[in-house]
Amino acid sequence: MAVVSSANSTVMNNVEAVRATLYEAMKNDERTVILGEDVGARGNVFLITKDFVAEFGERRVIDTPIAEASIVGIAVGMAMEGLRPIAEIQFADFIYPSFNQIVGEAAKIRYRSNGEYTCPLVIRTPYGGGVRGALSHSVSIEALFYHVPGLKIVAPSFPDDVKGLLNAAIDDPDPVLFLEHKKTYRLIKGEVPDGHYTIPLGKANVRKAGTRLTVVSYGLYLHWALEAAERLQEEDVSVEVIDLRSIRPMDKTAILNSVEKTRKLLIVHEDNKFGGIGAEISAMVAEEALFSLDAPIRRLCGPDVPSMGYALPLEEEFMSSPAEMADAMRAMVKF
Amino acid sequence: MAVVSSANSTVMNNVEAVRATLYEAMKNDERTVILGEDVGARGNVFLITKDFVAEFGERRVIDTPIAEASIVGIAVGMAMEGLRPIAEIQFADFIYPSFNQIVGEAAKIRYRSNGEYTCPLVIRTPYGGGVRGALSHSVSIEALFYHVPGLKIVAPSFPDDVKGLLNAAIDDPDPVLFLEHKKTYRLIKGEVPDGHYTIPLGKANVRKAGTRLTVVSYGLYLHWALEAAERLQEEDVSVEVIDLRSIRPMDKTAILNSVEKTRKLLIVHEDNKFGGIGAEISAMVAEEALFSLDAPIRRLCGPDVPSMGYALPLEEEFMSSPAEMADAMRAMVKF
Amino acid sequence: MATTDLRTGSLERHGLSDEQLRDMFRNMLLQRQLDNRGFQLNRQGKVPFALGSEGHEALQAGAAMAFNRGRDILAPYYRDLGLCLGIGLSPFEILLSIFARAEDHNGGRQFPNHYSSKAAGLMSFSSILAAHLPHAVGAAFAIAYRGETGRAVLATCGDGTTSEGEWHESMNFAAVHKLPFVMLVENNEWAISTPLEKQMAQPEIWKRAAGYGMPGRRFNGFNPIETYAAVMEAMDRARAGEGPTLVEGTCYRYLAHSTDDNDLTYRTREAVQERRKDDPVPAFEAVLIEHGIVSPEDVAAMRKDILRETNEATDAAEALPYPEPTDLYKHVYEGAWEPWQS
Amino acid sequence: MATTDLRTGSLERHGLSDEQLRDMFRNMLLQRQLDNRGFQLNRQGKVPFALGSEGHEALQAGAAMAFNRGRDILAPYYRDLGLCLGIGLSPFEILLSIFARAEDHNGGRQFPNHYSSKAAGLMSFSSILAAHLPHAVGAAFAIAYRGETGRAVLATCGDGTTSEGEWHESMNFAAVHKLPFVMLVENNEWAISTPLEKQMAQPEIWKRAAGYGMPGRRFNGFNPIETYAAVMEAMDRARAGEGPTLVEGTCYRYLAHSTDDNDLTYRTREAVQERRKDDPVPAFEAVLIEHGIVSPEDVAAMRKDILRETNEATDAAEALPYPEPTDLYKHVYEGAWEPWQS
Ligand SMILES: Cc1ncc(C[n+]2csc(CCOP(=O)(O)OP(=O)(O)O)c2C)c(N)n1
Ligand SMILES: Cc1ncc(C[n+]2csc(CCOP(=O)(O)OP(=O)(O)O)c2C)c(N)n1
Ligand SMILES: [Mg+2]
Ligand SMILES: [Mg+2]
Repeated sequence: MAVVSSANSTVMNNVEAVRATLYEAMKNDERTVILGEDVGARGNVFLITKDFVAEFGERRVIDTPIAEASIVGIAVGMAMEGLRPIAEIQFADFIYPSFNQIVGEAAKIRYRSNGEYTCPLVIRTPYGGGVRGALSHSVSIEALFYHVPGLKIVAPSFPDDVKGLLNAAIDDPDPVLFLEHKKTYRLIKGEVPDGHYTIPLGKANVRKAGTRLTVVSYGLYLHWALEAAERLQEEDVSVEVIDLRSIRPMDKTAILNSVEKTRKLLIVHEDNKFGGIGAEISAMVAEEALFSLDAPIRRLCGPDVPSMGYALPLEEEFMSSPAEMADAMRAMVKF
Repeated sequence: MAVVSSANSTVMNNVEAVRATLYEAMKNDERTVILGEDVGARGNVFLITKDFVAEFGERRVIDTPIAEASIVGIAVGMAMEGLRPIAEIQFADFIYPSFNQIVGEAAKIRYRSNGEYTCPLVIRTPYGGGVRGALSHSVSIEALFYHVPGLKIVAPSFPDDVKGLLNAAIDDPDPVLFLEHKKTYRLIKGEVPDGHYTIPLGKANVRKAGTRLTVVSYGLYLHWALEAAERLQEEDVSVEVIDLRSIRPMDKTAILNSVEKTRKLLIVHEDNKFGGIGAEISAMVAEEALFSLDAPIRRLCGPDVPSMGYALPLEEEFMSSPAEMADAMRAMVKF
Repeated sequence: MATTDLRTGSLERHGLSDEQLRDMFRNMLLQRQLDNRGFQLNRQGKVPFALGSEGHEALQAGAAMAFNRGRDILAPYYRDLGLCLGIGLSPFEILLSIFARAEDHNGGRQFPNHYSSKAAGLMSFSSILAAHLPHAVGAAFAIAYRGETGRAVLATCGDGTTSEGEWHESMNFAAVHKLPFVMLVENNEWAISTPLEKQMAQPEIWKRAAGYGMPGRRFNGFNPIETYAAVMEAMDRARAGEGPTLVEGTCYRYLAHSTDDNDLTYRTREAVQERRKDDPVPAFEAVLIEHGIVSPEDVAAMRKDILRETNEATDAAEALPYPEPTDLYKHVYEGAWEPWQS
Repeated sequence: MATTDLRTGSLERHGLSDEQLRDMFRNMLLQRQLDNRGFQLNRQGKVPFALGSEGHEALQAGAAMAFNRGRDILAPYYRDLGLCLGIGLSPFEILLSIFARAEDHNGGRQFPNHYSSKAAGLMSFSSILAAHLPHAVGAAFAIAYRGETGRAVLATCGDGTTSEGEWHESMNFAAVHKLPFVMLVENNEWAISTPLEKQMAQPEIWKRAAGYGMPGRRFNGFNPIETYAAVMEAMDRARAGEGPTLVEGTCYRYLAHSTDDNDLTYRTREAVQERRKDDPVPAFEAVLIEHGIVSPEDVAAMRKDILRETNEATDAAEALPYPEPTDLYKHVYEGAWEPWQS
């Protein structure tokens, strides 16, 4: 999938992959600006833009006031007038005040002006739990936005995808919400091809091929699902694991192809179940491949509570685990 | 279902039912206040609170500044401190700026304070299309909120349900988003029992019993679905039509019971398809009643575009019709 | 600053030529005619919605004169018919919007009055109040970022819209970055049915400027020349890289909010009539005649010409087709990928 | 207003008794001790997060003294340890929050420092900046609505938080309705790494008050007595039904934003050291000693007592259990219906 312009690659974690990609974008295109809270001298709270301000200056790396509606809204205006802004929301939990600008404005600018104006904007934000982030630094937000036509949503899990998809998001002529699972920031390392490449938005990736069950996931849980699938492999049970990567557009074809083959589908995500991404995946399959199914479609998701808690048991109870996922896979295979 | 305290009833349209219910709530409980844009002298843009300010005074019927985040946020504070606010968002399209207060705050107050604080708040708003409302006065918003634990969402279609569910929402100790389809405001009339009664949140209603297909809908489309089902009845095809009424909590039992009987499910809603309410309904059934199905689950929904348009063809193309619904029903029954 | 007094007829031109004065006046007449046309078409059942700007004519004609076509950017709101005419939109474009024809800049997707034109430097906006103000600030940032001096962004909104959080955030960011941005508030004392005193405790909006660290001033928006002078001064500051200004023009909304509103539910006919005494259109006409800038015959000719132009634009626009039903599916994203196609 | 000058040692009491002065000072010492304890526990690996208020002690001790327990309502933010202690929270309650124990008011759900106590009149708040301000205004409305004079709502936030739209909307609504509401801004010159000049062009936040039509004033937040006087005056206005006030206390954030922050990435140790010269804790101690309100021995005893109290609270809280895993499912809604149960 990846178009590699150099044979070499470098091992990076997800933070480094975001950072390296942003750095290249700033180097390559004068129209690129980064704006958000503490992205300047502090270099972002995860050090993603560390030293950027020294190199690119305060005009291009903008420490904004604490005002999310206008962080996005001003980026929209920049994009409408020819810049290529990359806006950051410090934690996904703080994206709510900018909902109007994302859903009511950015996603509709091309549409409402009949194509006269466009909004090539990337909004990056760290999301997800398992980091003792308590009630307000743990949330998954993808399902609050995936219903919105005009918006694209990406949630990569591996460093090579981070780079290829972030490049694609930056190049994209429409607004893209780029979700980075913060627990994977330093945890997940991998080879990242050198040089510029993009991975098309809307394409899933079969990270592990298999025959008995299709598992669709993304984010931190994708890694856990892969771990669980490896365990089942050791038990000689072959499970296919699809890394969704893009949430909107969603790669229906990849999912349907896999389900036609395995005849069973398990969807795994950290976000709450009711109305989550899994609902659409399941509905899509129930609509187009119902009679290919040998078992009910199952969703293993976060419980339907407002948030995990700060106290360890409240976080652990919320989060699933590779073991729980392996059990769910075994049950489905046995069905 | 309705607990009727008087044998009498009155014919009303949906606007009148909202108005009468709000009026009673204001009469019966001094803690009730209504706040929103133009709810005072103007009596709301649909005249729902006409003459209220004369009777109840400006302290209880509050013309707010144009500032939706604080309309909801101030109502949250009122609710935390013992009042029973009913906040209005003039059109559902303008609820976006208050997303933070609804999703980040209202829905989490009980949870985050471990039950110490509560937020008994009703947010009413007119939604939906077919009224030449163009890009910014036509939107359906239920799917942007139904993923949120801590929030309840109601979308009644008939005047008797409007009253019973609005009473229940007002009595409810938690925040309720109360959605009124504006095209049904004057179009839909019906008997409304006199006196105070409530209809429990979370209970669907079989508006037409049938055997060959289950149709689940709500809002304007529920009426069209009923019309379509009547046409099929004339063709001697018996279709069951469920009025969802509450979106969260959702009446899983009613849907599953019906599907077990009819073995086919069609979901019909005006809102966009991808990630809409139909996704969860379908996924729920695919998870719990897959082998009861004799046909793929179908969703007949709004197209995945940002909005209908002002120009008539752009509105008509977006909206479905009883005829299209009847066709979909016939196709499912034949399957 | 010496000012034209529309009551006494004194005239301070602020450098405006006879031709510019006539242009402003013509704009005002044209606004009224086009407003009228929208309401007429609505009464005839030809269009479902109309919204007029009566009372804002002078303010908008004056402000438009301070706009440099081909350089400046305008981020207006729905009551800015005259401003949009003044920066170059044609009556035909207005009628396309009223009739929601396929050729309309928005392809008939938005309500009328939601003008948009990239060619004219007119930024697309939605009905969501104040949401366009961060866009205007972002555009001002882009201008400054590219070092394009001599350009500025003129953003407008009503008095009621200043209550929105996004108004505040926009003002603050523009001030921090000293952007080429002018915030013009058209204070017509009403937000639909909500009078100013329920919108804010302190009714002089321009006084908020000090809190943000930018200059603020108020002017009589019934006077197009005073308006021009105030807005021009602010635009010139912005164009020179000296930062943003808040300007507040006082005016009045003579009509109901729109065809969906009945203003007699919240104000009396008499109260409105009282304010009609200050109606800027006849007042400015009188001043121009008194100073020999137009003759009564000129005015009559202008009116005739405007009516003809409006009629022609109406006929031309009406004759054009609606968008196709399938146009609904266009421009969701660039290019071929669209989810409902799969 | 005559003011205590912490440099020269002059003392204007503003009616505060010796006991009240000692209480304020004790609060300041206790704040520091509890701050310290949080960081200690973090370094020991016992808790994953701590956030301190050093530099805010005087401001918060003074403001708390203007709060009427059992009547007023406090809507604070996460840096308000001293304010929350001052209105009645115990060190044990603070430690419950630090340890996220089941008995914590939030049941261990929120980060530490997100205090909540209905009994103390302390409104629950989240980490989302400014989101609590409309709640405070709504509570003030409820008070006024019920005609409860003699009660007011004290809301606080940092300098950076004044940039949020919800700050603006809250100020405006409070002013329109003349609510019993006091907005206390704790201006410590930083918002994590963002200095004041990037947050706003005009650094005197109190000056925004005029734009909203309410009084505003600024005071030296390193001086607890001046703080008390300013906040008390505002609270008394509010309690008397005379409407809201914006008060801004200047102070400084001596520590990094939290244990997750390293402030040496954006400011120098020397710059902070320079500001330590004004540290309100030793300064107030010196004044109190000079005026014979406490002796050095008293202070030593206080410190000892506070350490003992803190140790006891630490041990008591640490010994208590975490919430149960299944507590995750409680209090989503009232009563039995919860979707995951079906
Ligand atoms: C966010 C939002 N809230 C509410 C509305 C509904 N609305 C449309 S116009 C209007 C009044 C605006 O008043 P003002 O800003 O003073 O402008 P004017 O109409 O007086 O020119 C309102 C409340 C809206 N369009 N957007
Ligand atoms: C809506 C929102 N945006 C961003 C953050 C992240 N954040 C937490 S504290 C903080 C700085 C706040 O600064 P200030 O208001 O001055 O308070 P201080 O910490 O200085 O006391 C930021 C940006 C947040 N919690 N909420
Ligand atoms: Mg107005
Ligand atoms: Mg600060």
